[in-house]
Amino acid sequence: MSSTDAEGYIAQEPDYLGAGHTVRSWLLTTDHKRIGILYLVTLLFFFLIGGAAATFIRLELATPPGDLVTADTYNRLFTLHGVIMVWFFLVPAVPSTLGNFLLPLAIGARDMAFPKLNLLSWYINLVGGLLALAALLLGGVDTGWTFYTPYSSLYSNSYVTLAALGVFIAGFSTIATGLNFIVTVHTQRCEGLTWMRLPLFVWALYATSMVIVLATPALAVALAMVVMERVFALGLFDPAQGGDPILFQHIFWFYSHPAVYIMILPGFGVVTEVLTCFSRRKVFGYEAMVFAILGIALFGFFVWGHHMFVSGQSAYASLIFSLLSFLIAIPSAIKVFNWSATLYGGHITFEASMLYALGFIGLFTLGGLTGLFLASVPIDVHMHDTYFVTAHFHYIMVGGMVSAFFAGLHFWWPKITGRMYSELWARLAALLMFLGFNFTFFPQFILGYMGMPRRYHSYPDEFEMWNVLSSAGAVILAVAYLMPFVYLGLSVYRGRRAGDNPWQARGLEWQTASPPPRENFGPLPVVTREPYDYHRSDEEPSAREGDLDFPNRSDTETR
Amino acid sequence: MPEALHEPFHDIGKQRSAEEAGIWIFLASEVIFFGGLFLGYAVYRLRLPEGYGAAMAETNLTLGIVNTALLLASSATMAFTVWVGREGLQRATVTGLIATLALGTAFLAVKGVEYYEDIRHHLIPGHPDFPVDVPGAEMFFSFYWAMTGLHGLHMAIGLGIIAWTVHAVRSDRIAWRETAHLHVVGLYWNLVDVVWIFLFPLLYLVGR
Amino acid sequence: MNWSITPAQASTQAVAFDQLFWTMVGFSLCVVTLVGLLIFVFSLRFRARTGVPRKTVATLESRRVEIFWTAATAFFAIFFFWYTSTVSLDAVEAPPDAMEYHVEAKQWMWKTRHPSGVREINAMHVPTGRPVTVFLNSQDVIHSFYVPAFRIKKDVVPGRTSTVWFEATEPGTYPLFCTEYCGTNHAVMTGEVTVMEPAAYARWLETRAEGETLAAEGARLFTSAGCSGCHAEASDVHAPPLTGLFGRDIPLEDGRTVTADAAYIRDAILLPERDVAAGYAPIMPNFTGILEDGEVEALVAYIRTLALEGEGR
Amino acid sequence: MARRTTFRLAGRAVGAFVAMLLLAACSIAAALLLDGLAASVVPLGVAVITAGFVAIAFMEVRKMDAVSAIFAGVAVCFLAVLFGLTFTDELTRAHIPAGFEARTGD
Repeated sequence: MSSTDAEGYIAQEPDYLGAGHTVRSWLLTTDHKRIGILYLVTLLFFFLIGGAAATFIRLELATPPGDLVTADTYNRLFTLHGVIMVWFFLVPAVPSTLGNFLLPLAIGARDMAFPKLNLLSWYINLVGGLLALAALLLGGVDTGWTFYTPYSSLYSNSYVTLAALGVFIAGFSTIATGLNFIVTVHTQRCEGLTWMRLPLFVWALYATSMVIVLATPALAVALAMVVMERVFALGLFDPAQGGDPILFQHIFWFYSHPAVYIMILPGFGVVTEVLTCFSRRKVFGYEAMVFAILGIALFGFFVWGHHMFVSGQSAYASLIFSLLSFLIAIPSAIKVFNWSATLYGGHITFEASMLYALGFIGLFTLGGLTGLFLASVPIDVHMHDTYFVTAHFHYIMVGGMVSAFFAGLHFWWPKITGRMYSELWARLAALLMFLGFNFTFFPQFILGYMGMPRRYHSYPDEFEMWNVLSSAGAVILAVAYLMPFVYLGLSVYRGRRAGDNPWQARGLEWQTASPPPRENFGPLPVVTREPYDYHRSDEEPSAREGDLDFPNRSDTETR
Repeated sequence: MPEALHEPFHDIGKQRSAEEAGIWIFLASEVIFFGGLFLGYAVYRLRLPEGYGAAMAETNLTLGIVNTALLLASSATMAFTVWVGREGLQRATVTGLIATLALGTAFLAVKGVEYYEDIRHHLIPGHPDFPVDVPGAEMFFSFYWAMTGLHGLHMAIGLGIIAWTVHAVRSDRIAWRETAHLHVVGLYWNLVDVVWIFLFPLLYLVGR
Repeated sequence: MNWSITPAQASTQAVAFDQLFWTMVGFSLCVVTLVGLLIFVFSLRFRARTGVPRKTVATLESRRVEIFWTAATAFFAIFFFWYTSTVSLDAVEAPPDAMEYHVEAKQWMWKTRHPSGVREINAMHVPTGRPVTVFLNSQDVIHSFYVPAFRIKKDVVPGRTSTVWFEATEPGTYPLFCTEYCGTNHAVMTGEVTVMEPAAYARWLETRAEGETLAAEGARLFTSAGCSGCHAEASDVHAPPLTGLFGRDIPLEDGRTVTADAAYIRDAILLPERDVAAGYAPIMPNFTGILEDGEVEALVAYIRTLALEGEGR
Repeated sequence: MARRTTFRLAGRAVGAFVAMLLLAACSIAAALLLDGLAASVVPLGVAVITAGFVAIAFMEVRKMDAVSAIFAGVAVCFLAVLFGLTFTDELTRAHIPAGFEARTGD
């Protein structure tokens, strides 16, 4: 425990890592920073499992016949890949790790509003993950991550119930985290931190939480209905009893389309922080960025039907969903253009996290544009459920989101561990990831246009060439993903001390020690200036060295 | 007495409103959760009106009315608990909680009796002796079981929390006077009640 | 090794599709180039080491820039919605003279039936130059009927009939895929669609053993399933006569009136207690579980021909 | 003093309970006595009123702060979106029963 003296300064406090070394001190912690680390460990574990499944999938598809694994095994592999990656990696990736660690720091708070709930949500996530893993160890699930009825409810002989329960439970973990974030942002902002002074990372987490809280229950109820159909033989979607499998798709996508924004919105926030810091520039069009984030979060709820253009949904409904899907391109485009414009007139340096962020913009642009193809009804009719769709959402989820995750991880690594990693290796990994990613997934656009359906264990010979390329790219990508594990891992033991603010960034989280003390701040900061004040509004942006005499964003009066 | 103020708050009023905001956000997500079930019910009702009507005749209206009365009463006792809790009246609070607990348990007991009768009448979708031979009747009962089942699950969770709260208030294990604990439990319980207020006409009345 | 990047283009829809598709590819290339250039040029010019003078962007100026690209994006979004949806609106309804094919999907095969009654498995022969409507039914889970060369796809959802139509233009053999994941052998639930010139198609039909038409199969079932015991003209049992029934309005016992369309007749076979015709006792047995889906379909087709004969057509 | 407060609050709760019982009675009576559309609409309308009553009298929505109000409101709006767009599909869809051809082809 820390002791606070009369002036509010915390005397000689160990940082949060040194606040206790027992396993118990970690497993029963209510410190948001430690919970962030707990999440990081579990998420990386799931990322490795999901990645291993992806490797097997690409190996199998390197040749046209199904020769490496059986069809049943293949179906279980891609389901495993989807379920683990979506619900146990992508959805919680940035919010639960970086968000948990940084949100209170970025708003000048001592902790989340509900620290115990925060810890509880990690345990709930763990229980959900273990159930899903149990389903995998017992023999796997073969429904695909979408759990479409009636296959999942009446025909599949795999462990659907267990896996669905795992996802159901993990859903409550994300709801708890989202709820915690919202209340924290509302009640814990430090003095002077008005809404329009919030960093965009915080805005992004706030919007994400909103989507999490209001969309996840739809998934919960859809899965609960599938489980009830399987276990109690209630024919909720059973055509023999008059049930409609398309209704399941409506409820499922009411969650799962907003879920795409749950995954990508935090990435937007991370990239904004990184871009402004390394271009030493105020973010271009702060208000527009805020409204774009909120607009995407809101509109994300109105477009789910574009997943159902060929399902037998009515043509009128399809047109409405198509229009709404085209409209959501507007806020997304605003973000891309504003990021590009942020570079204008800056003092740009190319640290590893900046490379990841720039890569993110490129890949997200491509992913977003191909989204327009799928928003259009006649084009989607040909592209639906082909590799075009696979490529499209991997550009958003992997090219976009995972790049952003790595950008954030590298950006805040010195803050989290207090150590610097090898910049050279990090830049190399960033470049390799960008190349490997495009190598893997660009050929899949072509495969999709040629008509190769997804979830195929074997395929006709005419698709061979592009599949071979894609599999070759996957090898590069796998190496690129493993590299950070090595150099980041080594940095914890060997890295040089980072100092409080190695990037001379302006966020509040950089105004405390690295790693931060248990209480985050000595006296709580008081914000007197706009966010991203890398230069005064009437001043030219200045290079990094010149920043040092720049007045601090907050003064250090005692509250 | 336990400490009312928890990290990271410095102000009990702010902490209380944070707790209330938290439960309201959770209730908002519950609205969407039950909304999915209501959507399914509505879509099929529109498609299979005869089946729904014929099947509804098989539900036990008397027990439905009894349960509605029980749950409305429990909602009132819960609200009473919150009010007296705010005044700091320990005995009245415990009494209110126990009354809510008793009424809620009675609801589940009546529901159990109703389930027993339903099963005896083979009102189970897909059962070979399902008594109503109109398309859609089984779908109605699928939703009957799913909706009352999930509602019952929410009740059971609520009763568990209330039972713990009785103990905690009586032994002063929590700072129930200062924190929003009772209000939070009350809001959850009232939402469960609101869900039933819609379930009752949909499962027992409309189109009977 | 095959380096091609385009699928065969073998239907009228494929032509329209490719025009749309490549327009959007062109537009996307422009946007990617624009964003790429912005990032590349700014990164190069404003990298820390250069001595170029920095300047901040005035608020008014940046507002103008933002409004410009918001408006531009909005314009393109609406434009592409209009441009693509006019095509999809045109394609909703099949032409009325389309040939009727029936396709039954089950784990993991396609059973197709020609208008003439010829049946095939995992194969389908169609003539060029004539619109074809495919009626799709599933016996188990959701499948999806996908012919890349035609750029058409439709989910086959159990419990309802889906339709999709195309007009083939280029003779050749094209793959047919199932694109909705349907279980273990999803990847091998494939087939071939063979497009032939009308003359060649006619010759091909002749070489096939004369398949039973749907109505002929229905006529056979009418006897073998026992329907004729009550519904034949000469029967002693008091049951509604079926000649001329199809398409008429039938008064029901409870006072309502229904049209004897396909759905009604199907229900009358599978759920006879539901809508009993006025003046008849509810004695019709329930055929649920006795007749398969395809058989009910055949019976309804037969009853329809009875009506057409009754009108002297 | 405490006793008086208790009785006053108990009286308020009982009053509210009686009001809700009356509403429930109305909806039962409407469902059993009315015919056609009214037999469906009236009980559901009464349910909405009762739910509103619980929200105001017990859940004290009028004292709710802005965050809670926003989220409760947004949840109801999104529920409306879920229903609205799903029914847009449901009501404009061409329902062709399973296993059959729709039009005459000869």
